[in-house]
Amino acid sequence: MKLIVAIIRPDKLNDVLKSLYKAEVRGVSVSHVRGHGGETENVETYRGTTVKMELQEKIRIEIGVSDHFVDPTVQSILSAAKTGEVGDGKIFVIPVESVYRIRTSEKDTAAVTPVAVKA
Amino acid sequence: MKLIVAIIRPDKLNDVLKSLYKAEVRGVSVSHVRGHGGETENVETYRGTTVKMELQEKIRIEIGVSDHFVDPTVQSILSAAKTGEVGDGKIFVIPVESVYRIRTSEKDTAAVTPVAVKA
Amino acid sequence: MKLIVAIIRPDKLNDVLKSLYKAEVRGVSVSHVRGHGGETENVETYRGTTVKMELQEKIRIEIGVSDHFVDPTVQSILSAAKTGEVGDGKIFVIPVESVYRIRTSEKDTAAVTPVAVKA
Amino acid sequence: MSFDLLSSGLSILAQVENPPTTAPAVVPVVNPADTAWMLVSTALVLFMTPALAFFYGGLARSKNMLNTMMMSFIAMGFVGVAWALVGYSLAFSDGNKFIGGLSWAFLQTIGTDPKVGTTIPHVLFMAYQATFAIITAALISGAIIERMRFGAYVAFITLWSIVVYAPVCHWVWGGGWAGAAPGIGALDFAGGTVVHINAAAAALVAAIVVGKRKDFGRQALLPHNVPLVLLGAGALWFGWFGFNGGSALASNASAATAFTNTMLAPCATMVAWTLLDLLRTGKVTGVGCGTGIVVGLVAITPAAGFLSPTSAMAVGLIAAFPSYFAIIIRAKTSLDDSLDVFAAHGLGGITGALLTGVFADETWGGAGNKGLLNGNPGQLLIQAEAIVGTLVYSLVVSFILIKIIGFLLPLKATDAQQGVGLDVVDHGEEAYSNGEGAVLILENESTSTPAASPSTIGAR
Amino acid sequence: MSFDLLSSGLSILAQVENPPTTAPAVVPVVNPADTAWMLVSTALVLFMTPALAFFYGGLARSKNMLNTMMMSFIAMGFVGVAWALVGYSLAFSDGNKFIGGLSWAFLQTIGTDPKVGTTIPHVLFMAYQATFAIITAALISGAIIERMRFGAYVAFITLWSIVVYAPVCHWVWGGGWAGAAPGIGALDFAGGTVVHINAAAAALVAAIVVGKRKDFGRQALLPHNVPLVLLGAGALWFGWFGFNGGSALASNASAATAFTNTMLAPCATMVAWTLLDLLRTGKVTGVGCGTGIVVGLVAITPAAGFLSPTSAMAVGLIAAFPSYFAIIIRAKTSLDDSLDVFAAHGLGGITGALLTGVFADETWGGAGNKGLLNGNPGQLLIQAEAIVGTLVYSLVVSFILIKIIGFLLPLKATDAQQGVGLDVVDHGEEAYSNGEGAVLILENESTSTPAASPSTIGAR
Amino acid sequence: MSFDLLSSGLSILAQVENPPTTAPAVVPVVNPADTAWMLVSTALVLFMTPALAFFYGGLARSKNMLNTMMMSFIAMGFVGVAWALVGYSLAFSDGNKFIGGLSWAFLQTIGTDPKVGTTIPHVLFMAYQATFAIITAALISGAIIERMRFGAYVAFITLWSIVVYAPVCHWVWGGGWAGAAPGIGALDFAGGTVVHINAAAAALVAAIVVGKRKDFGRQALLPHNVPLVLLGAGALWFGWFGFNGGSALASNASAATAFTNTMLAPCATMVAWTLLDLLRTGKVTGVGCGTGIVVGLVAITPAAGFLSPTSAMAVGLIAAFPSYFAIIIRAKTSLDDSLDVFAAHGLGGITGALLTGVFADETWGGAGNKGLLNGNPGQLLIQAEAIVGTLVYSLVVSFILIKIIGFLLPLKATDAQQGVGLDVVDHGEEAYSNGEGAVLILENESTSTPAASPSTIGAR
Ligand SMILES: Nc1ncnc2c1ncn2[C@@H]1O[C@H](COP(=O)(O)OP(=O)(O)O)[C@@H](O)[C@H]1O
Ligand SMILES: Nc1ncnc2c1ncn2[C@@H]1O[C@H](COP(=O)(O)OP(=O)(O)O)[C@@H](O)[C@H]1O
Ligand SMILES: Nc1ncnc2c1ncn2[C@@H]1O[C@H](COP(=O)(O)OP(=O)(O)O)[C@@H](O)[C@H]1O
Repeated sequence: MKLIVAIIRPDKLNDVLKSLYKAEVRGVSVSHVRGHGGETENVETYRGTTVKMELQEKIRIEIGVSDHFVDPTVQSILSAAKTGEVGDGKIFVIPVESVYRIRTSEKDTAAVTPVAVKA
Repeated sequence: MKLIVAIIRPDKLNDVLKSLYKAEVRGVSVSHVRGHGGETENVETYRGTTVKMELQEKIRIEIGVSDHFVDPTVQSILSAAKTGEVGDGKIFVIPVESVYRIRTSEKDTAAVTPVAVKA
Repeated sequence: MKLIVAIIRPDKLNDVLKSLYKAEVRGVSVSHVRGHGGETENVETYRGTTVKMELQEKIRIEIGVSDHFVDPTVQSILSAAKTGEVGDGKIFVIPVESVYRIRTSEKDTAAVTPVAVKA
Repeated sequence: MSFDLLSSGLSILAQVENPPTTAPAVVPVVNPADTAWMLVSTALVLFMTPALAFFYGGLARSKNMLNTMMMSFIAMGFVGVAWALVGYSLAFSDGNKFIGGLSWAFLQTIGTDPKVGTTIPHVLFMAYQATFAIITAALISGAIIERMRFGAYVAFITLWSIVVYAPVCHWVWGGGWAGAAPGIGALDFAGGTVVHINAAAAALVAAIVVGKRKDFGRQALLPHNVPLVLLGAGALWFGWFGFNGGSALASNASAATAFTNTMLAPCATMVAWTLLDLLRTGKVTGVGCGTGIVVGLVAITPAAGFLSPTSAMAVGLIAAFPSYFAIIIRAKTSLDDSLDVFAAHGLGGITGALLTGVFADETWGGAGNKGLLNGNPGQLLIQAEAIVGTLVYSLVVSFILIKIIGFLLPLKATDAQQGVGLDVVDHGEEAYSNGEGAVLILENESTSTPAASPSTIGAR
Repeated sequence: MSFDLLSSGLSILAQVENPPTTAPAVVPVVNPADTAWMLVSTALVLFMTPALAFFYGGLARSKNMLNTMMMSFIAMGFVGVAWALVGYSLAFSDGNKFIGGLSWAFLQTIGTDPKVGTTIPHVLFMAYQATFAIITAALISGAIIERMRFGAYVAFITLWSIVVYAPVCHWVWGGGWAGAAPGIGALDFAGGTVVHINAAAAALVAAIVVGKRKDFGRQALLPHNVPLVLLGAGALWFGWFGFNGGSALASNASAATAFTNTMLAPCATMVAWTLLDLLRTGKVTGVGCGTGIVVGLVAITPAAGFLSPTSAMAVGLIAAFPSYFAIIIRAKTSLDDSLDVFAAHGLGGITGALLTGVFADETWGGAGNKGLLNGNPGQLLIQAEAIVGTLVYSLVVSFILIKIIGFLLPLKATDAQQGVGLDVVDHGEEAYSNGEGAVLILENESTSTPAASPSTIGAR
Repeated sequence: MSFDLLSSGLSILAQVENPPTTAPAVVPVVNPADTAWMLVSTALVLFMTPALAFFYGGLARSKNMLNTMMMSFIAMGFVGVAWALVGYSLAFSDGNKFIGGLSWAFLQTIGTDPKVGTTIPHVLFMAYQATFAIITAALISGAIIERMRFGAYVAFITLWSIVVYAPVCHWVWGGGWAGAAPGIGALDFAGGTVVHINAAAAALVAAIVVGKRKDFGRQALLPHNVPLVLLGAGALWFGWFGFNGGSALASNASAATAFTNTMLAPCATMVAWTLLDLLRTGKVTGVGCGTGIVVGLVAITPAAGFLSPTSAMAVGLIAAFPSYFAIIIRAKTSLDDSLDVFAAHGLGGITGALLTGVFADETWGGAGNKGLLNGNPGQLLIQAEAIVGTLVYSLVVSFILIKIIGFLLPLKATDAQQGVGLDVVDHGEEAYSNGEGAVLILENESTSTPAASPSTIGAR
């Protein structure tokens, strides 16, 4: 089991979600972050004060996957999130000891396999 | 040392906090995420545009615990956050190499033990 | 490769960023969390309802670093984020299996080394 | 306007309405200055409904923000149209002592000649009254936000404006029993009874029949945006100058009195509320400040043109107490009158209506309009009768109405729907969105995700 | 105001403007009541521009919020000044049938005596007209938000207000061909043609020439703050009472009629829109409610003082349909008229202008002003001519103007700039900020981060 | 209103106030049209205080949003009541050249007959003046937000309105030394000196005595919500039409002039400010646009009824410069006048007051009111005297007052309290909350968390 954490551009979120969907990755959690890397900074001016915004809007995606899914997931993020300009972001792959599905208390691999929905 | 990351329903946050409190877990950090799993999607309409909201509001809880606390913590989340409907969320248990308490620079187990407060 | 996750006071963010910059740490991602630890709670009153705010505003910083950078990074956070009052926060050091730079698909150490920017 | 038009200073024109001494010589003519003020007043009162949307919306949780706001806005559509079609006629055309007729239905025969007893075009008087009907209906929503289904709500307030508001309005201002006899009727300058007590009674009934929110009493339900609450309170105050000042139906001394009192009474309420807050919790709250303003405005409404500015400050000051403590006590009961419509508008209106019977002063309010302190203790009883009459009628008929609607339409959102929030459930929208994870659905596209069908949670 | 001043009820004074029967005896004098109403109306119409900023801004994405709002606000500066310097003279001073002269440029000779044909000070009339020029220019912005560069936009609307708005205004209200002959001219009470159709045509041209947003049609572009959209709609309605009610230029029966119709028409539109929403998607949307209000207001604008309140409700009801469906269809095309300026203001204005020719009624609108239903089918044709004339002129001249500006200034933000958002790119600010990661730059400090130079993305 | 009532065009009625030629025959009577306009103006000016709450609140950080807004709102309560009880009497009743008496304290003898020298009911005049006292006091808050304790602030502005505002108001408008002699007094149409310079001086003192914020100069303190700043600026402009237009105290040519100038001057300021922004930073900022509007409004305030619209545009244009550069320079000093009250209202007011002495024109402002450009260079000196007098008095007395309050109440929040934010510390609320982690406290419940006692941070 691994947890994949990706920092991407906000613009690219929908592309990444689509790409993940194609790679049959179903469970993701998404949040806002502001990041600093090698990007240039915006200069903003508020009345007399000039400021340099060191942090840029980014999106953080967190995906728990079983081991054989790591590579397809990483690849699909890499391909969908890339623009080639500085600021595209990073992906971290983190080891996970165990995963639980809260609804059923299932553990580990069973917990990350998607279930059919009865709408 | 482990880091427990749980994705739960926003409705359930207060119940989970209460349950964690009973389990004597004191330190938690909470943030907003939007998640996609097996849930059905909301359809929204803005003027001529119909959209499917693939992401649902969720809450992410992060708890650093010493090893023997892992199980009680997971159990108390599982019990408090469960509704039995699709969308209840996941818990990830992640290994941690070291923990520091910023206030005292204490390390590891000492860092996650709560301290009495002098109000 | 490690992922350093720090929870700090919002007031201290700019100091920490400056300190990280001095330690030559370039890549960071920052987000909002609300935390509960040993701090006292605020009591708030809305019309007839009195509530205790158990969660305080905090900032979560996430930094992917190569192994020899772990210590300087932790130290620079510890020094910049400390006030000595309850509520200063925690630092977690988490093992990372691999890191990718999305822009170039570079992997691991190459991925966390900053690149020069051509403005 | 007053129960007794003679008193509002329009002595010459009011004679037209005064049966014994019909004045044959007075040719009714539109007065431009009065018209200018009433045009403005009408705009101001209409603006109170968006203002209420903010006041209420800011107090709701963000997932119910739009729903709460729409409950006010939709009143402008449905109640506005219902008023033009039948409500106005039922309230103001000739009829019996309890209800008007249908001779003015669909605005027949209503033109630009002055409405009898006024110096402004009849259409403008009708429009001015429409804004009252709209805001009164919208007030009710505060009691049932975050769980009443939108369809049932719209049906309820639209019908309510016809079967409850129009008759009560007729009793008092349209020639009915409560305001018929000049000098001996109840005093209600701008609608303490017709508007506030009436709406509050309906709100109480609705809160009880619909029932409480799933989280009520279990979780802290905090206002999601207090600045919008203050925006709403400020804009309500602004609009209320049209509500009370315009009720003189002319640009005259009575309007100036009502206006000044509408300014000073809430000032005094705010001071009292603030000090109560400070004594009780050590802090002066913003929500309390906004609430205090509204309570002061409600309390001065029936009294506005009948008393001196100093008395108005006394009314504002006194009115803080019942509402302040009622709000605290209510929160500890199981009555989920979510935004305290009864405590603010009901108790505020009752306090104001009674104090009108205490402080009314002929010097300010015109001949015959005097209260306890000016040697007319009987007025207090008359005021109480009007209050009780309105309360009873509104409670009973509102109850019957909402029960009937409950048979036809779902009244209350399920717990799951409340969990999602009524913005998505009833409106298919989010108040605040950044478009993340929103996927465009093109017409002839097969859905591309595991969810085979659109959400059933949000379905009607 | 109307194409035909005689009709607006100012019979005595209007004679001054009527060439054949010049009334020698009438000494023009300022009427205080009319002045009071026009002072208020002018303030109300100016307030519509900030209101529009909210309506439009709430519909944008948060990274373009300030830019969208500034597009409205800046019109108050640049168009306001341009109007005072030359626009007003070109529109209202004596000239030929197509454009006025420069005798009133720089406000020469304009004083506090009544403007000929009115009872209000000339300066006030000029100020009232200025607010129309400002809001008309600002309306255009809805079509090109989130990608048009600010500099080009400001140049465009400022020049547009002189070369398109002023002449069209002259045709209709300033003595030009479209409104010259009383009784046989087109009816446009408050600017359905001059303001709404005119602005919508320019908006269409701008949307096409500037081109669509990079994400248009690929991503869901959701409103970031619907409560602000409703705030804007409510405030626009409030201001519109000055727009339509004030167009009577006096505090009289015509103003009362226009006012009442301005209240009832959007009520009916809201009901119709709501029911359409309900039938189509099962939900009543907040954005739809706000849009419906605006469409109803647009549609009643040309008609406001010419028909009965019942007809006004009919106009409001009917006007919902074309705009409602046009918005749905437009979203499926590749035309990125981002906030549907053409569907709302263009179609709403056309519907209203045509229906004015159907419902106009002498009883309400004054002698000679009657439409199809009152036995004057020819009026419909006259209305159509005015619509087509305005459309053609505005389309052609707006096109030439924006093309010229496109040679001199960048019209459109690059994809990268659109990605960052125009708030940062064009204004160097964020609408909502918490200051995190913002580092003060002191004057003589060497930059302390790897980025050697300030962002080039945001550079002009 | 003007220093010299004769000049404002009320020639007949003003004679009543003119000692040498008392006009025995004029029976004072309420004029309905003037009353209508003054009712509206009073509502508009009261609305400026909520508007200011948004303007200031949007510029603050979110953790101090409510506190900043409450500093404006609370003025409506405390200053409003203080004004009715004693302030009005001290300002306007007969007294000596420096202060009025107490004969009108508690509003004794103030009724609905016209105030001498006007045609509006005396109560309405009092209410109109109350709105000036309120907004003037609220303006001060901009200098000390985010650190002054709320209790001390309320005490300060309430007492300040009595010991500073009321006397200065008396000097100028109440029969005191500065406005006593017609034709030779200083010209201040709507309060450039009394309101803006006066408040700015107090703000400067408060900023210095209270001291700077803990983060000032170390961190970037960014506006948390610029759209609300623009909302505030738009609403202030709207309200300012009542402030300046209403200062004619009648619906006449003078009101129309003041109104038109209040529209055109900020247009010009906005253009100038925008171009300055563009030249300096390459971008046109939203905060700058809002600030420019306010500066233009401040500058035209003393001049509004005394000069031509073209001159008004010149005043607006010129006034941009001192304020623009003062704001930039101030930010580099250690003076934490947080929202630049002195740069905007002080310098704007001084520029406007001086330029009134340059541009005043008898054609527009009435006989005797002329400035440098119309051959009366001496007026400039008179203007300067009034400015200096007000500045000195306000600086000195404000200083003494705040020092006294500093002995009795904590003036400044501690660094820890500033870190938490004054919303929680002083009001026990958050402006924006989603209720997460909020636990209901029921009355007789023992606290269930490690924190044994309620927060001491927030304690008084
Ligand atoms: N070492 C890191 N740890 C955490 N987040 C990082 C790290 N490096 C980059 N990021 C995130 O990725 C974003 C883009 O990084 P940047 O270094 O500018 O891009 P690139 O990888 O193209 O050089 C940053 O804004 C930040 O949010
Ligand atoms: N593999 C995953 N990685 C990260 N987050 C996930 C993952 N699976 C689910 N989640 C989170 O949990 C939420 C609920 O998941 P879902 O699969 O719908 O529920 P269930 O576990 O009941 O089937 C999602 O909205 C998402 O936020
Ligand atoms: N075990 C933990 N897991 C996750 N977050 C924690 C943990 N302990 C503390 N935190 C975070 O750190 C913040 C400060 O912690 P607290 O225990 O009050 O401070 P201290 O370390 O000074 O005793 C909390 O508000 C919370 O956000």
